[in-house]
Amino acid sequence: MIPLHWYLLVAAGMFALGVYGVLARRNMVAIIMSIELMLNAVNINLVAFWRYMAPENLNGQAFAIFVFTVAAAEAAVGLALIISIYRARETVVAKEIDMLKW
Amino acid sequence: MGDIFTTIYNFLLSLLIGLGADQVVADAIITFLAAAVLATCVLLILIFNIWLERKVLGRIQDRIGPNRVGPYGIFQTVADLTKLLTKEIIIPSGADLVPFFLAPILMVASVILVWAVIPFTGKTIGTDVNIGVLYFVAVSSLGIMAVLLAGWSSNNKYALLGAFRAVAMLVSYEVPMILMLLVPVLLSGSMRMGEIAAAQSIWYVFSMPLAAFIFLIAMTAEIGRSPFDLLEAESEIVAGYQTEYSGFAFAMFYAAEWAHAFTMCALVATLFLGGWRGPGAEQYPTLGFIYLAIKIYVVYFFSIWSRGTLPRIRIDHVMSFCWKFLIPLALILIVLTTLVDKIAQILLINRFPNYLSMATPADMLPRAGILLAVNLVVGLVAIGWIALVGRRERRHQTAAEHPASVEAGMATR
Amino acid sequence: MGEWTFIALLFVISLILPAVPILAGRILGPRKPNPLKNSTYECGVETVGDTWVQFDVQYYIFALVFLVFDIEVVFLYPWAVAYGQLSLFGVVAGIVFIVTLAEALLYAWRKGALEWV
Amino acid sequence: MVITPVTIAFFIMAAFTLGGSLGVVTNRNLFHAALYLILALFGAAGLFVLLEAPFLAAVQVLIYVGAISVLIAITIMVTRRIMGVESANRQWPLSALVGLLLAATLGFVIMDRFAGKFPVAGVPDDSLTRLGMALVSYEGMEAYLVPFEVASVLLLAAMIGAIVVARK
Repeated sequence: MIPLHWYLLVAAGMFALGVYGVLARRNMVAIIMSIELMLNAVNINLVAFWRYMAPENLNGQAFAIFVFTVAAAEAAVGLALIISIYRARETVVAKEIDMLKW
Repeated sequence: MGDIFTTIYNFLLSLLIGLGADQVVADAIITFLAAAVLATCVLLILIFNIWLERKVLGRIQDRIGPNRVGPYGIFQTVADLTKLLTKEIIIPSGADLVPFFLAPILMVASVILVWAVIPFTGKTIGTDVNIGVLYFVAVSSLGIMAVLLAGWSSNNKYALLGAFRAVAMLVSYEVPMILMLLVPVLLSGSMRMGEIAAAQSIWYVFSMPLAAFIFLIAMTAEIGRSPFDLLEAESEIVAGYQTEYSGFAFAMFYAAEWAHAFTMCALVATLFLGGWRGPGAEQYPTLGFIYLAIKIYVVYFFSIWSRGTLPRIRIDHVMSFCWKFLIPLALILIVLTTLVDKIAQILLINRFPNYLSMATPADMLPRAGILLAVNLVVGLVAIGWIALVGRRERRHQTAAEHPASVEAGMATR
Repeated sequence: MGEWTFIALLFVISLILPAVPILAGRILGPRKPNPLKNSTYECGVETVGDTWVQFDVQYYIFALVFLVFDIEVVFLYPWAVAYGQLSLFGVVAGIVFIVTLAEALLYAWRKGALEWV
Repeated sequence: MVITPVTIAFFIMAAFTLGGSLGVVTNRNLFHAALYLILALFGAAGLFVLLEAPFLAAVQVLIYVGAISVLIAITIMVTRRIMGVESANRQWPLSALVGLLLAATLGFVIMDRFAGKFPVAGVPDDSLTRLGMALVSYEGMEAYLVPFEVASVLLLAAMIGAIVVARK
């Protein structure tokens, strides 16, 4: 069997990489992808804790499904915003969209 | 009474243990062999299927079909394969190599993987995972991925356009398909393919004919056959996402397409036509395998028939047919079925204590009757609705094109 | 877990199986590339412009509606599995869920977002 | 440590997940980054299978590989002029430092508190049925009726919002 901390370490690594991506990438699509990574790392944690701490309880799985839902909604709206901004300003570089209104 | 697969398994197991392997290793070897044989068979049967399809298509179109290579032209596919093997695999300039070759491979893999959950007999199934139906949906999304990869890595406008068009159509028709996959799950209370097949004392096509029909339409679109063969509408987008593929890389797309069609027919046979079930299949499981094969080929024949008969539909019609007709219809069907069935269950459970039981046809009869009634009502209303909408649209079109004819009373009817 | 061994093995095999003939085709087949042959196909004329033609947002809308229905189905499958044991209230709760998302479809329809351009 | 098929599978999936994540945040070609994202999410699905949550694994593949990656691909297409732009901004060394510090902190906490824990019990067979029941029940320990209906409203809102924003 695999000990719990292996899963947690993988999830932590994925989360840290996601944080780096959000901070370091210029392209907004790449930033959204990094956010997806972070949400997924959280999901791995949820499921790992569910399996190792309380498998007879459903809450871990149910929470994971709701995280999926929120992640999907976030991606849908976020990407739509990117498309909208691209059409208005011809750019997808996060740094160039800093005027709060146009 | 074991079936033929169990017999083979036991024979191999005793053989391997006789050779000195221990139980775990022998099991692992047999699992590997089974997977290899299954995957190979899925591809090998194509040689027959392609010949069959060309022969039937030929007859439908008043031709003879392949008749040169071997008796009745049965080795035509082998000859074609040999030819393709000697062709150059051209890599277009600017292509993205890894995705370019990953695409056909993934395409084939996404089809072969589905066969892991198809029950061949009452006892033999690759693996009866508890999420069987959802597994199929997940695996088929790999196919969509492959289309995107192919279109993107080819560095060709037509490939890219064709890929995105294909993806838009595939994802659209995936919605009614997964909604209708819900029906066998609802009725059998399980996502295991084995249990779904076993639960069909009365085939679901009889209790839910409309659901089976919607699934059949969505399936035809998913495998890209006419009337939904826009994925390869030569006149519009050259060869779609396959434009830049040649030689065996192309052959793999070709094989995947055919295997996909066959696999979907197997799925229809399992989910709606009772799979391996038939008279005597419980006692003699090997018989179940034969029943399954017959059912698959019946569905396959219908698929070929529609391909040989129906003309291609325009892309905007294809999309609005899906979103404005099939999906609302599927949603209404699910809502009404679940509601009526649950109310009937509450009202009738005293008179028919076996209302939910699936053991014998007699047990299933009251429920199947109610579901059939719901299906027929919904189906008739849907036909009336689409006829009405179609007539109104035709009148609009005629009015726009020939304003005078409307006044003269010459509009459509 | 044991049931997934088969799927893992099948996955590996189903990747190898098509990869081998493609590789064989690369090795056995002729290989005489020239710039004209390798240029991208455009009905016989020379390639014009960039491959990355501008795409319409319509594709995005279809994928978006698909995503929403995908998630709906994720919720509906456990509900369907439990359907036999549910009370009428449970069934109605599921139907309310479906109807809410049908509203989403209706909205897209009324806004003309489902029209192919 | 004993090497068993399960640990080998874990290492392969973990390699997919972490390697894919690294590709997402470092690759200059956005299309390749998206492919790495799919690889990472596929690896996570494999981890879910190893954690005996095959339902979540299927959902992961279905939603991410089947739908979100298509959305991302289309967005990249629509905003295509950015292909080949440098990927990192000027604060990337600082970001890397933050990421490393975060990883180190998390790793320390994990090794301190959760090292070497093993499952206390098996997964019940009927967990899917119970999940379905829980989604529509409003009392007891496992009552997710309100989140379930709110999820549908969230999806409705997200879709309307996205359509309005994207079509403007």
